[in-house]
Amino acid sequence: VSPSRTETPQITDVTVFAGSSLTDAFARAGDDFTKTNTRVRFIFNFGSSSTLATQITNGAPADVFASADEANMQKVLDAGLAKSPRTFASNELQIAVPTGNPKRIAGLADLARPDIVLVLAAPTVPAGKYALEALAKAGVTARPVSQEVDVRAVLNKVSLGEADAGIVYVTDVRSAAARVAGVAIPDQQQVVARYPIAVVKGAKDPQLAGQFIDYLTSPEGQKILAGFGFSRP
Amino acid sequence: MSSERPPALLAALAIVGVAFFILPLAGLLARAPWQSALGELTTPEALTALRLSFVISLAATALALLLGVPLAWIYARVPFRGRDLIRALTTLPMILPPVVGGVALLFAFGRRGLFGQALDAIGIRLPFTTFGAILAATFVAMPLLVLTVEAGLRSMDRRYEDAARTLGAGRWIVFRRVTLPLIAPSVFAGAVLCWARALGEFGATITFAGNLPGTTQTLPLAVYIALETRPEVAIMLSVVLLAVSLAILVAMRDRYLRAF
Amino acid sequence: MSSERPPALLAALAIVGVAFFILPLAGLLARAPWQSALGELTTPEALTALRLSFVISLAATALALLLGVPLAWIYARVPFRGRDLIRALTTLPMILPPVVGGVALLFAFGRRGLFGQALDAIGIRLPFTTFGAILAATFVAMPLLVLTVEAGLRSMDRRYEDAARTLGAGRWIVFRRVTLPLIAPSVFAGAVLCWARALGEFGATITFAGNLPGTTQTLPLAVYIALETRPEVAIMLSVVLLAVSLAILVAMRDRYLRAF
Amino acid sequence: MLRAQIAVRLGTLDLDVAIDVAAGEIVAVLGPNGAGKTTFLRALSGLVPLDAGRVTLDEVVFDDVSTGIHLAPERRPIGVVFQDYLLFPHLSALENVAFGLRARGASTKNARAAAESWLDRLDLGPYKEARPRALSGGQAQRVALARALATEPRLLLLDEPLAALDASARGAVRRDLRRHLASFDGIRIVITHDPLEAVALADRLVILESGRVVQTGSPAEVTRRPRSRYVADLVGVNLFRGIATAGHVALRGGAAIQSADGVDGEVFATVHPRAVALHRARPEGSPRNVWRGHASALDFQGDRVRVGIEGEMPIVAEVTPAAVRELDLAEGGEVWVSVKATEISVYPA
Amino acid sequence: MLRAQIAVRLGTLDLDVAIDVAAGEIVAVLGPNGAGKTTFLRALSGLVPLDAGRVTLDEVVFDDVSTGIHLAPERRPIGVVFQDYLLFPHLSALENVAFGLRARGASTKNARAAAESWLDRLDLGPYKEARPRALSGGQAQRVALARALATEPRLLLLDEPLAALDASARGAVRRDLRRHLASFDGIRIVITHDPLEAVALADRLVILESGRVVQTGSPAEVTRRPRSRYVADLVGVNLFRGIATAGHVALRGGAAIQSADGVDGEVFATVHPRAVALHRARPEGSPRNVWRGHASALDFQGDRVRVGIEGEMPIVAEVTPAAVRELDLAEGGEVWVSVKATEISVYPA
Ligand SMILES: Nc1ncnc2c1ncn2[C@@H]1O[C@H](COP(=O)(O)OP(=O)(O)OP(=O)(O)O)[C@@H](O)[C@H]1O
Ligand SMILES: Nc1ncnc2c1ncn2[C@@H]1O[C@H](COP(=O)(O)OP(=O)(O)OP(=O)(O)O)[C@@H](O)[C@H]1O
Ligand SMILES: [Mg+2]
Ligand SMILES: [Mg+2]
Repeated sequence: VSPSRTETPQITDVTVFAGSSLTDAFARAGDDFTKTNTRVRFIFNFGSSSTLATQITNGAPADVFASADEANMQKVLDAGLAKSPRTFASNELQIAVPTGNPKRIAGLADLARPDIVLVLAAPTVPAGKYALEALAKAGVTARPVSQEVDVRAVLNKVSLGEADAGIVYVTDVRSAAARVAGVAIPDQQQVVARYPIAVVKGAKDPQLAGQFIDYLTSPEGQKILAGFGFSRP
Repeated sequence: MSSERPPALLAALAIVGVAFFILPLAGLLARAPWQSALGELTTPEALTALRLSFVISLAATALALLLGVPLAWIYARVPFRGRDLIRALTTLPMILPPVVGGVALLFAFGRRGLFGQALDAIGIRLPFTTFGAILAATFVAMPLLVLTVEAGLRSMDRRYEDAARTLGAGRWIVFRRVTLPLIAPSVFAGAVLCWARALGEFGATITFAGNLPGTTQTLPLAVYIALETRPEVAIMLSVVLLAVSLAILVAMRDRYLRAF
Repeated sequence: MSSERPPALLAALAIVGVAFFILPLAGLLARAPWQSALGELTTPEALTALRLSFVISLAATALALLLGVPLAWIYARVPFRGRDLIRALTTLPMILPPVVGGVALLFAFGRRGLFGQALDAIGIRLPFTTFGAILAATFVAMPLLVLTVEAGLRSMDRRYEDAARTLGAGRWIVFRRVTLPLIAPSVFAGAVLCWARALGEFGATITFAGNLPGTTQTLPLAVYIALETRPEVAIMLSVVLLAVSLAILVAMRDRYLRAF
Repeated sequence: MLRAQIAVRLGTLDLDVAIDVAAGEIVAVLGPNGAGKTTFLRALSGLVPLDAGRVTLDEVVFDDVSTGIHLAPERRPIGVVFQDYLLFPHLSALENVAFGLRARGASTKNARAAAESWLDRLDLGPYKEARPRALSGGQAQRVALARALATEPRLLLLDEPLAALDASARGAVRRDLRRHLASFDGIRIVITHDPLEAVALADRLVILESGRVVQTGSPAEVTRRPRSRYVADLVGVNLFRGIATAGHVALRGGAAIQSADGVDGEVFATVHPRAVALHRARPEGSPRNVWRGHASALDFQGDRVRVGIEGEMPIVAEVTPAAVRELDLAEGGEVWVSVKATEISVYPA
Repeated sequence: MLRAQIAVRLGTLDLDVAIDVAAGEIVAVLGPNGAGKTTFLRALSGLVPLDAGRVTLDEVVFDDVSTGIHLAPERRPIGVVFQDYLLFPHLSALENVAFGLRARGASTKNARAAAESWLDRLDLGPYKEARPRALSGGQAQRVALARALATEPRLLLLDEPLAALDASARGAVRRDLRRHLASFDGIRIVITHDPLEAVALADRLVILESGRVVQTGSPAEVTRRPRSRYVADLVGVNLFRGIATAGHVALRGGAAIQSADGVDGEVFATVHPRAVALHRARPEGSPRNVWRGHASALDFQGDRVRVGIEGEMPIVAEVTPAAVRELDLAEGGEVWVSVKATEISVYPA
C-alpha cells in the first residue's frame, strides 16, 4: 500500500451479486448511492440468479445477493450464507408483441389463436411458471412453439419477428421499448414476481452492505427501480 | 518402434494436463446428488432429450463432413484471391458467442432473415424445428472440422496424388481413394471434435431453434433449464450426457486414428 | 502441382459450405445498428473487455500448448492401460455444457472444492480472478488442441524420428527438432481452434470466474449482459470482436499451415 | 511415336530437351545426379507444367504451350515407376497394383485377377496382402513396377526401376521387361545409372547433363565415341580433347599424343585403360606415346586394378593385381606410361 | 570389434544372424530382396527390438536380451544411411548434415562448418540451402551419406548407399568411403546389390538369404566357391549340386558331368559361362562333357551375349555377338553344348 493512499479517504469495495435483469437498474442505483457515500465502490457481478447462488454456495466473495426469484435466495439461506432477506422489488407480466402489434393481440385469450406463433419461458423457470399461472387464471390453453430458457430469449424471438407473441416481465418490455410493444394483462389474471435481497455471510463491511439494501427500499431507491419498470415490493 | 518412454518433462506436463481435466470431472461426480436425483434421469423427458441430442449432433457432424471436407480441400489446394479472408470468416463462428451466433442465424434464415424470407415464401421454416437445431449445431461445430482437415491435407505427401493420376485416376477418384484415406486420422479427429462440440452446443440452438421438448430440446438445453431451479438435476443430467459420450468415445478407440 | 482445379461436386459442396458461414455473418452486419450503437463501442468498459478477452484467450492458448502438446504426444506414442478411457475423458469438456463445466471447475478449484481447499489454505484463490478465467477458457478449449495435435502425430512418418535418434538425438531433441517441426501445421491449426474457442468462451467463465469488469468480464460476457437489455449493443460488440479476430486470422495467413 | 520438346525451369535446373522416340523403341536416359532426368519424366507425365514446348504421342497432343493445351496426367496412356516408388501406404500390394485398372474402369474382380497375375509374375505372391510398410525396399520397387505395367500403357516411364532389385531378380525382371516390350509397340523410357543396364535394355541412349542432351545414339555408338567426361567415365575410358593435325593431337592441357587415325581439326581422343601400359623404367620399343607420372589412386575391382596416373597427361590404367605387385606400385609412386598409337581412337568433336 | 547375435521375427521374416566384425573391417551384406538385410541393420541400430541375442561393440553392450539391456539408438556411436534416405523435410541439406553434430553437442557454428565441408566433399556445394524436396534422388542420397559420416561414428551402417548415385559420382564416393575408412578404425557394414561394389569395397562378404547367413568369406573366396544359387547368379557362374565319385559328378537333376578335380561326396560344381562352348553340330575332340539343348533366352550385354540353354542340364553360356550370328542362334533353336572337364570346379558342399 502506497503512502499516498492513506491521505485520500479509505475506499471500501462492496461486491453485489445480482440477477442480470437488474443490470441497468442497479448500475443507476449504485451511482446514486455513491453520490452520498463517496467511500464506497461497487463491484457488480451480474449473471443468472442460479449461477450466482451456485457461486455463493461455493465460496464466492459476495457482500450482497439480489436474486430475481425466491427459490435461488432460498438456496443461499439453506446453506446458511445469508439471513432475513428483504423483498425490494416486484415485477408484473405483460404480453410482448412486435412493434405495432401486427397480429392485433388484445389479451391472453388471443394467444390461443392458431395463427399466432407463441413462445413462453420454460415451465421450470420463474417467468414460464408465472406465465402458465396467468394463462390458467384466464382459462386459456396455449401451445407455445418453444419453451425458452429465460425471458430474454422470449423477448428476442418476439423482437426479431420469429414469434408473434410472448409473455415477459414489464421491465423487459420497458427495456426493449424500441423493438417490442407490451399488451397489458389485467390485475385479475396478473402474477407477481418478487425480488429478494440479503447481506451475504462473511461480507467485508456488513454494515455498508446493509445500507445499500436500506437505500434500495427507501423512496429514492424505489423511484429509480420504478423508472425501469419494477413495481413496489 | 510403436512404444516409447517419454522425456521426463513431457511426461510431467502431460500429467498436469490430464489432472486439469480429471479434477473437475471428479468434482462433478463427487458432488453429484446420486440418490436424490437418480429418479429424474429416467423420466421420459430426459430420455427424449438424450435421444434428440444424439440425433442432432450426429446429423450436424454428417452435414459438416459433407460440406466441410470439400471446403478444407479447396482451402488447402486451390489458391484464389481472398482465400485467407474466406478461411478466416469460416473460423469466426467459433469466436462468436453462441447466442449471438444464433441471432446471426436468425438474421440469415429466420422468418425475416436475408435468406429466410425466400424460404418462408416457399413454406420452409427452419427456426423451432429439429432441422433448425441441426443447422445451429453445424454452424458452431463445423469450423473445427474444416480447420483440422485442412491441416491434415497440408501435411500429407501430395506426390501420392501425382502417382494416382498417372495411373489414370481422375480428380474425384484421387480424392476418394487416395486423399481421403491418407488424411483419415485428421478427418476422424475433426469429426470427433465437431461431434463433441455439437453435442454440447446450447447457445446458438436455444436462440435459433428454441427449446421444445421432443423437437429441439437437447440435453444441454434441459441441463441449462434445470440449472435455473434444480441444479442437482442439471448435474445428474450432465453426468448422464458424459457417461454416454464417454462410452461412445471409448468404443471408437483409436481405430481410425491409427496410421498405416 | 500446387494449384489445382477442383472436381465439380467438391466445388459445389464447398460453395454451399462457405455460404452457410457467410450468410449469417452477412445478416449480422446488415442488421447491426451502426449509427445508434457506435458510441457504445468506445466506452472504456468495452475496450477493457476487449483487451481482457485477448489477454485471457492468448494465455489460455499458451497454457493449452504447454500442457496439451505433451498430452497429445503421450496419447499418440505411449500405449498404456486405460489410454482410450483417459483420452475420451479429455474430450468431455467439449461436450459438457459450458455452464456445467464452470460448476465442475468450482467443485474442483473453488474455495470449497476438492483441490481448492488446499489451494485456499496456502492463500491461492482462483475463482473470480483473471487466472481463473484463463483456467476456465483452457478447460473448454484445450481438448481441441489435444485432438488436433494427436491426429498430426499419428499421421506423421515416424521413421524420421528413428533417423534422428541414430544421429545421436535424445528423445527431447527429437521431439523439439524433428517431431514438432514436422507436425507444425497441426499444432498451428490446433492452436487457432483453441484460441478461437477460448475467445468466444462464456458459460464456464461466467460460472467459475464471475463477471467482474476489468478482471474477468471478457467481451462475450459483456455481450451476454448487454443482450439482456440492449441487444443492439450486444450485436455491435460482437461485430467488433469478429472484426478484430478476423484481422488477426487474416494476418497470420496460411504461413504456418504450409507444408515443406 | 513420341515427340517431345520440353523446357522447364525449376529451382537451379534449366531443362531444355527435345527427343523423338519411335514406336516400340526403348530409350535409356543417363546422366549425372541432378541433371534433370526425373524432372523430364515428370514433365512427360504432365505432373510438371512446361514453360515452353510441345509433347505428342501418336498424334495425341499431351502438351502444347503455344496453344495452351495440357492433357491431365490421368488422361495420358502412361505408366510411371517413380524413383521412390510412391506406393499408396493405405493399400495392400495387391490393391496398389489393381488401383490403375480400377481407375480405368475395370471391375473389382477383373482388376484383382490381373493384379494377382502381375504380382505372381514378379515373384511377389506371398506379399499380396502386405502393406508397403511391411515390404522390403526391393519388394516395394517390384510392386511399383507391377503397378505401372498393369495398366498396359502406351508410354512407360521408369525412373531407376531396377535400382533396389537384387542381382538375381534384376536379370529376371530385365528379361521380363524386354519380353513385355516385344509383345506390343509401346514406348519405354528408362532412367538408369547402370550403364550395363542401359546397354542391355535400350535401343538408344540419351545422355542428359545439366538439363541438356549432350549425346544420343545406339549403345555401341555412344560406347565407342563418348562426347563428355560423364559418358567416358560411364563407359570406363580415358577421354581427351584437342586439335589433331595428321595424327598429332595437341591436347588442351598442353601435352600431345600420337594417333594412327587420320582425322584433323577439333577432336576427341579415347584410350581404353586396358591399353595403357605401366613400366618401372622408361620402356624401349614401338609405343609412340611414352611419359612419366605418379600413381595417384589404386582401385581394386575383383581381378583388375584401376590405377589413376597424375602427370602432364592424367590417365587411368587397368592392370592385373599381379602387375601391381611386380611394379611395386603404391599411391604417389613414380611410374612410366606407354600407349600405342593404334590404341588411341580419334573422332571429330 | 562388433559381435552381433540377432534374432528378430517380423511379419513373414524370421531373422537369425550371428556375425563378428573386426575393428576396421568393411563387411558387405548381400542377399535377395526381403532377405532381412534392412531389418538386420535396424536391429544393430537399436530401432528394432531383438527377440533374442546380444550385440556388443568394443566391450560396450548394445543389446542383451537375457539381461534386458537395451542401449537407446541415440547412445550408440553409429551412423546410418537409410535405404530411403529419410532426410528431414523441414531442414536444408546443410541443417540435415549438421543435425547429428548439434545433437551430440557441437556449437551451431562448428556444426555448420563441419557440415559445409562434408557437403563440399560430396560435390553438394550449390545445394547447401536446398530442402530435400528440391533435391534429385542422387543428391538426396549424397546428403544422407554426408549426414551419417559427419558424426564420425565407430560403426557405420549403410543401406545401399550408392544405389542412386550416377556412375561417375559412384566411383569418387566409393574411393572417398575407402579413404575415410583408412583414416580411423571404425567398422562399416554396407548393404549392396551390386556385386562389383561389394567386391571393390568390402574385406568380407556376408550372404543373407531368408534371414540366415548362407555364406561368408573374402570376396575372392565367395566368388570362387559360391554356395547358393543367389551367389552363383551374383557372380555370374553356373552352379550345380551333386555327388562326386572320382571326378564323376552325379547331379541332382539326373544328369552327370566329368571334372578334373578330385573331391568326393556331396559337392558343388561351378562352370563359368565363358567356358561353355556352343556348336551347331555335335563337337568332336577332347571336351568330356557334351550334350544337346535349346537356346531359351538371349541376353545382349554390350560386347557379349548370355545364352540360356534348356535341356537335361540347364546352363548359361557366354559368347560373342559374332558367334551368335555364326551359330544362327535364335530362341528355341537347337544347339550342342560342350564343357572341358578342367573348366569345372568342384568343391565340398
Ligand atoms: N514392419 C514390418 N512388418 C511386417 N513385415 C516386415 C516389416 N519389416 C520388414 N518386414 C518383412 O521382412 C522381410 C525382410 O525385410 P527387409 O526390409 O529387412 O529386407 P531387405 O533384405 O532389406 O530387402 P531389400 O533388398 O529388398 O531392401 C520382408 O519380407 C518384409 O516383408
Ligand atoms: N521442386 C523443386 N524445386 C526446386 N528445385 C528442384 C525441384 N525439383 C528438382 N529440382 C532441381 O532440379 C535438379 C534436377 O532434379 P532431378 O530430380 O530432375 O534430377 P535427376 O536427373 O533425376 O537426378 P538423380 O539421378 O539424382 O535422380 C536438381 O538439382 C534439383 O535440385
Ligand atoms: Mg531422379
Ligand atoms: Mg532393404
